[in-house]
Amino acid sequence: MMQRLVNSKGKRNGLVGILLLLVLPLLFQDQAFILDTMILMALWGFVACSWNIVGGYGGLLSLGHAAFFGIGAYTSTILFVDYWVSPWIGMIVGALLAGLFGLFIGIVTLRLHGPFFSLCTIAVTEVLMIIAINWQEVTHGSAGIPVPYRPGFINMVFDNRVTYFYLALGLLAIVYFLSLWLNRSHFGYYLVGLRENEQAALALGINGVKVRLIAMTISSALTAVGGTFYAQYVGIVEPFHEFSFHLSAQIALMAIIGGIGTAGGPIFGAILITLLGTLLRATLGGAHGGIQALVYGLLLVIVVLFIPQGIVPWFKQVVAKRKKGVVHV
Amino acid sequence: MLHLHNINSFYGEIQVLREISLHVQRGEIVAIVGANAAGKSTILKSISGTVLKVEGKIEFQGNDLTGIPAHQRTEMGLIHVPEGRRLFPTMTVQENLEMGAYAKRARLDRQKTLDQIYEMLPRLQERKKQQAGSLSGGEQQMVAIGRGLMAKPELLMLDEPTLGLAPIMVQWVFDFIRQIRDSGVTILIVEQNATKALEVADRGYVLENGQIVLEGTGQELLNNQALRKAYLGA
Amino acid sequence: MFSVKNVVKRFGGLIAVDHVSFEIQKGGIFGIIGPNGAGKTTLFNLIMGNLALDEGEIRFHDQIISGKKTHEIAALGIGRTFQMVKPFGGLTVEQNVLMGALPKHNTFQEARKVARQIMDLLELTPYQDEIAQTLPVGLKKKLELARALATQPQLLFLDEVMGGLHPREVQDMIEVIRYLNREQNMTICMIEHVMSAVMALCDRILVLQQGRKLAEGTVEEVTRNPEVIQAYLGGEFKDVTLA
Amino acid sequence: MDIFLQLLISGILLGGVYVLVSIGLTLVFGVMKIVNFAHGDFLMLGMFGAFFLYQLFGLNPYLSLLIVTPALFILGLIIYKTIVGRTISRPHVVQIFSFIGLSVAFQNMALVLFSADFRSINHPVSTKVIHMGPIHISFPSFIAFIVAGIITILLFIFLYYTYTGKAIRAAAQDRFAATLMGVSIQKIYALTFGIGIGILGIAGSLMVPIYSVYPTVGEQFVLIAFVVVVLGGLGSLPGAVVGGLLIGLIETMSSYFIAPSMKQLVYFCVFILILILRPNGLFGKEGAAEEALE
Amino acid sequence: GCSSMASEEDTLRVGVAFPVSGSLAKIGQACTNGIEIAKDIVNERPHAKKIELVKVDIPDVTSAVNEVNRLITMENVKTIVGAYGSPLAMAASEITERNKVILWEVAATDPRLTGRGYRYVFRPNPNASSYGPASIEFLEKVVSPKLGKKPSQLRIALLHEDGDFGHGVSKATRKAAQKAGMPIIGELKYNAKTTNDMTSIILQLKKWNPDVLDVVQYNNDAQLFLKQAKQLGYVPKVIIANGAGQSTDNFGDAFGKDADGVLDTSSAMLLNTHALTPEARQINEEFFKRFQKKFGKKPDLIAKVAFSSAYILFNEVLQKTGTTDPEKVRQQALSLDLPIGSTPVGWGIHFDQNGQNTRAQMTVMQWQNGKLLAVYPEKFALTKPIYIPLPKWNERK
Ligand SMILES: Nc1ncnc2c1ncn2[C@@H]1O[C@H](COP(=O)(O)OP(=O)(O)OP(=O)(O)O)[C@@H](O)[C@H]1O
Ligand SMILES: Nc1ncnc2c1ncn2[C@@H]1O[C@H](COP(=O)(O)OP(=O)(O)OP(=O)(O)O)[C@@H](O)[C@H]1O
Ligand SMILES: CC(C)C[C@H](N)C(=O)O
Ligand SMILES: [Mg+2]
Ligand SMILES: [Mg+2]
Repeated sequence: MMQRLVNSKGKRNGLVGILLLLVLPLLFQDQAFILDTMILMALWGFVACSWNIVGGYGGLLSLGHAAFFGIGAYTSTILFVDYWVSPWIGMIVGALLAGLFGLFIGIVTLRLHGPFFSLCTIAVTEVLMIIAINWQEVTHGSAGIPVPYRPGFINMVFDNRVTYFYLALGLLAIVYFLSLWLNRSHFGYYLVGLRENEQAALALGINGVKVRLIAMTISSALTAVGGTFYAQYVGIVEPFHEFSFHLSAQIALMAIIGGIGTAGGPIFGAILITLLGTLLRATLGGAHGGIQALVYGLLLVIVVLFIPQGIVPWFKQVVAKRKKGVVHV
Repeated sequence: MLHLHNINSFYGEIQVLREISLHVQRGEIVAIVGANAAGKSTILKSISGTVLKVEGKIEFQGNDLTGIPAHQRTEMGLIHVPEGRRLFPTMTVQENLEMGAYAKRARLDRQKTLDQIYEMLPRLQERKKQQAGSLSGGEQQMVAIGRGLMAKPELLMLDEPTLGLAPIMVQWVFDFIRQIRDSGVTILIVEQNATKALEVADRGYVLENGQIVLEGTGQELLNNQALRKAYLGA
Repeated sequence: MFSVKNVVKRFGGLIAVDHVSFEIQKGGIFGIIGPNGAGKTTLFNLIMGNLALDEGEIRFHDQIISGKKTHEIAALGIGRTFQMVKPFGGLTVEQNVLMGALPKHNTFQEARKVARQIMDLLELTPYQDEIAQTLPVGLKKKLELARALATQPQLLFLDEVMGGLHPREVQDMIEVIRYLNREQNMTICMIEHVMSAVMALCDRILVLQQGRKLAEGTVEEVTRNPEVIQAYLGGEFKDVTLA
Repeated sequence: MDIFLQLLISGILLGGVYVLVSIGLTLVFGVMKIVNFAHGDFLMLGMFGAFFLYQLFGLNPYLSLLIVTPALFILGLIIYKTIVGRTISRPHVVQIFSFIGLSVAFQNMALVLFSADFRSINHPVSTKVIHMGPIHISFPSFIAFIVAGIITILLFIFLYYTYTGKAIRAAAQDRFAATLMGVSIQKIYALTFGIGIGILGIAGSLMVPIYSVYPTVGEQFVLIAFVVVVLGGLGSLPGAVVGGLLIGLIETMSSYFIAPSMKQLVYFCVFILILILRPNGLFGKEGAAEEALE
Repeated sequence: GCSSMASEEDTLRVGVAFPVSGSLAKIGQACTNGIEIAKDIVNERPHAKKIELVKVDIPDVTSAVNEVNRLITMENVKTIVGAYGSPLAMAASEITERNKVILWEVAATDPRLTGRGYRYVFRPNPNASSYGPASIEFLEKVVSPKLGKKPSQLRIALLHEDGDFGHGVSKATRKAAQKAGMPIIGELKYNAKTTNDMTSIILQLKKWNPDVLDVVQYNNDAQLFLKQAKQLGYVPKVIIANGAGQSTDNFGDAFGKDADGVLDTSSAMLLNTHALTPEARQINEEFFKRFQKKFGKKPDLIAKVAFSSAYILFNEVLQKTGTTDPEKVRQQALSLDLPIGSTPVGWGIHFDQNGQNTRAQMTVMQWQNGKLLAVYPEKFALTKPIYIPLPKWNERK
């Protein structure tokens, strides 16, 4: 994994990109499907960037971010449906809860690395799923909770898709600039240092525990915000999706395909994966069930085989026409 | 027995060796010395076939090695004892030695060779059941060389065999290298401990930035003023 | 300035460090030698808090540091290098050194300045954009030292930094260490098998064998000690020193 | 008391199934340091193989393993050559996702070819029982358990007492050094992957009398296999055995004494607890995780 | 879009949204197949307005939202048949409602779907709370006399998977049992996707020793349960299932005669067609014939239910309105008043203001000789229930 300093070019690219994206939806005002796809791209981009803080910069391959996503989705929805608390507040409460939970998981998994860490995060997510299914008084059990359709800013329910898009875009911008900051901040460097060699980083006086826990907390809290948005957007939360391994894997996959540990990578990954999924479903979904997903799976393998370092680093390489030979013997 | 003709070696697109030509005669001890990052290890890796891209021709006992994968070169008696010992840490000393005789040419005689090695290195016999990873650095080096010998090498290539060893062990290693040569094995050695290496070597090459800048008998090189200044710090 | 008292470390049945005590004076260069497996590296790991000690006590400036976390000890101004080098493999040489400088500096600018100086000192500047894991052993060792220096420690522990350097480079390194000691007032403790370096630099030497202290004294005292010669230096010791 | 005994036996037998599913996974991990997230889907293919051999040719599933096992072994070799072998020196994360892609592809291939039906063989052996006093021992589970034991022992003998086995272990510990010994890493890895997948052919054949087969059946077992393998210590054969039996027991016991819907909660909590205490699993050696990240 | 107005005159474009991949694919595929047949039957009639199906795959909630949006905005579809899987249906209904598009639900059973006063959601099918009362009624009217026990002496244990369906059904069952004065002596739930062994469940049931075991199970778990029950020599006097796992052909295939005696409350599979209106009877026959021909296998219950409900939409609604315009479709649907027996599954059709069919008739069926035959209510029964009480495993021939 290569950690390149992103210069102000990253910031400029980001700003230009966001400006472009600001006008784009105006072209598709009444194309709900296109807007919808764009919203999903922005949302997944946001979540993948949030994951990237721990999984990319921190090198801790979490396969349990659905847990935080689910906490966010559930918290705001429960507060909204059962207590009439605005999802805006619910979003913050969810983020706080998920942050705390992330902190807790961080403490629990402090000594775990590699697959041990990954598996532990999966296990934690499964535990939450079981709780969400069985703690019916609070979570409404396996049936999930529909979010009532009452459009209004306070309810974070909008009758037009464009608003959702701008909201998702705003979130995405925040996490993108946070990632840019990581590239040039002490904290970001420490995180990467711990990823590359924990013992060496400690010997330099870097407080590994603190850095790791802060990263877990931030990443979890942000992911939860994505969860709230998602719940408000699709209109239902349910345990089998919100706390699923599939969701966790999808989040990580987007970041990896895009190029982990880079600021823009996860966004490109989210765009690619969303586009791929949507297009395949749109073109092949009507045919015999499964063809579409079969092609999706094969494409995934092919992408991984041919662009293993992720799209963004690969693109940089191709552009720069310069390869650093890293040989693993 | 070994001839390198104009070898260029690359890691990815970075060229590390440039136009290297050298040869080793049967029965010789040849030393390669040079600065850090000069490419000494890369020469050995090129010969054993473990560098990704090598241009030029390497001949071993009259065979062109181009296109022959690393594991088959071992089969030809071309044995590389790598930098840093690289033992199989959770296998026992004996298992490590046995792995040395994995190549078919050595496999049949494995018991006999093993006995010989235990005779030469009684310390290993004492510890044959111990996990290799738990040995001290010096003992590990013994296993590494022993493992190389198990393959019945025609040519034994040693990469920095004294790195990190106590002075007393350094002495032992050089003595042992002579002993091996006397038993009929040709030796190509890469060493930072240039003085020592050139003392035992029949001939030597000096490497700088991936190119050979000097060659001669061990004694010639030791007496070479430029070399003394550049490398021996005298 | 720094003292180790009756330190013990066991690994299962093996006593890797067995009631070792010594002191390092401010401004000195302290050497630790001993056969392979004597417990030298383990001792460093105990000092830096990488391993928990079983008995004993370690002090730095009259403060007990045993029991503290590694990063806390480092923050007190103690640096170290690893024998088995541990570069930040995916980062460039410059980023590696910068990482060492960051904890002590509030801005990247300052940290980068320090990193540059150190890379110049160790002649690493030509390699500054290389990815660390592709460096050969020798350069990795230098990088290891550069990164430790970037933390600007008062007390620096070096674990075999001369290994893998050829004689001329050893001499350069000796100069560097001398410079650090004299000009930068750094107190140094070094594990080394390259006796020429030990003899040129150290004012006091500790000899370990099988976890125990075998001898301690000046270079003269130690190299004349028959037990040390027998266990460590070997008969042809004179030759070795030439290297 | 009878109930407890029955639970104990059933738990151990269930554990046997888990062991069967897990050994290949731990072998592949231990040697190649890769985490095969498509493991469950190879199992699915094995089960379908045995199912169709029975359905179409009336072949007894215990005989069909003679066909399914080599078939999966060969499939393993092919997948190794085309995909896995190419990602072997890539970072950990990259490998995981090539496997996840493979998993999606396999599941949906099965869906397209075999439809989403849930199929069971209707053969007397599937409900056969051995009576031991008041205890009922499911015959197919018993066979699965015995075979799991045999495979583990054979694999152990293979790894520790044959030259090829030793070469596999050597390659596991130091790929570069093994090459220098004359070991062809690609061959050894292909063989290991083939064996790891081939064992699923045995597992699939033995499980077809017990479980129904459908395209996503792998998901039902793969997570458990991971839990078992990580719990035992990645790459450890004895670990997989102990881990499998442990999870089987915890599952039946907690299902009875706490609640069936809570059993997963219990074993995941036990799993997390064990990892907190032993970050490398029960039999894991230190640094196993770091190795995996190479 | 406005180009559709002209073409809508000659073809009626209907969206079909089901999960045809992923873990819900079994039922999603069955539904899609059933709907195909309904389309074929209607389209082949002379003078019929042609129905065109636009099929999409919605394996999860995200794709449900996305694809339904596509159907509406890109494909200009105004009426959608879907969606199975309650969360999918709930999410899809959000989108259809906002866009004033019809969602004609032919599989999902969550009562909340038609409980929110949405204008454009119609469910010709029963909801989850219809199963329980029907099962209890059967126990009361048929089982309890056969066992020679008063209803208040019938000891019932509930066993269900812990998903939405299992939960919803057993909640209603519990309520109905209480009303009928039948004691529920215990309830066990488990996760269908992660349960690989039923020993502990069976031992628990053995201990409770209920007269009636009321189950809600999916496929693999239903099969595992019965297998292990046999191995452990467990059999209650009555096993009554509620749709899903015991309703699929796979269950019969897996067990053959071992399935005999298992009861299943659901919409009717094989029933006495004399209880149907002549038209329904003819459609019923045509369905079986065409399905076998088109897909090369027998339909299962779920395919038949989806067929029946889609047929109502195509034939009774769209052919009458001549357009898929949601307002007109809604008016026509609300005006339907078909008596019990007018659909191939035996239901009548009459929607309440929430779009829930109030005449979704339940039947109790029983596996007999590898077939799922209606045994109750008598009007629909093809045969008499057998094996009450169920014989011990070793007493079967
Ligand atoms: N795996 C690799 N990938 C990329 N570059 C490499 C790799 N290994 C070595 N290099 C580069 O090749 C050059 C020569 O390395 P080599 O290991 O041959 O040096 P050496 O002379 O053996 O040095 P040392 O004495 O330090 O061992 C170095 O510049 C190094 O950066
Ligand atoms: N983590 C550990 N677990 C078990 N044994 C260990 C561990 N670390 C070191 N040892 C053992 O402790 C002893 C001392 O090792 P140490 O690395 O300190 O030696 P050293 O003096 O640095 O040797 P060298 O000069 O070869 O580097 C050795 O026998 C070693 O095998
Ligand atoms: C068609 C029904 C029997 C199935 C039910 N709709 C379910 O959710 O499983
Ligand atoms: Mg070298
Ligand atoms: Mg050491």
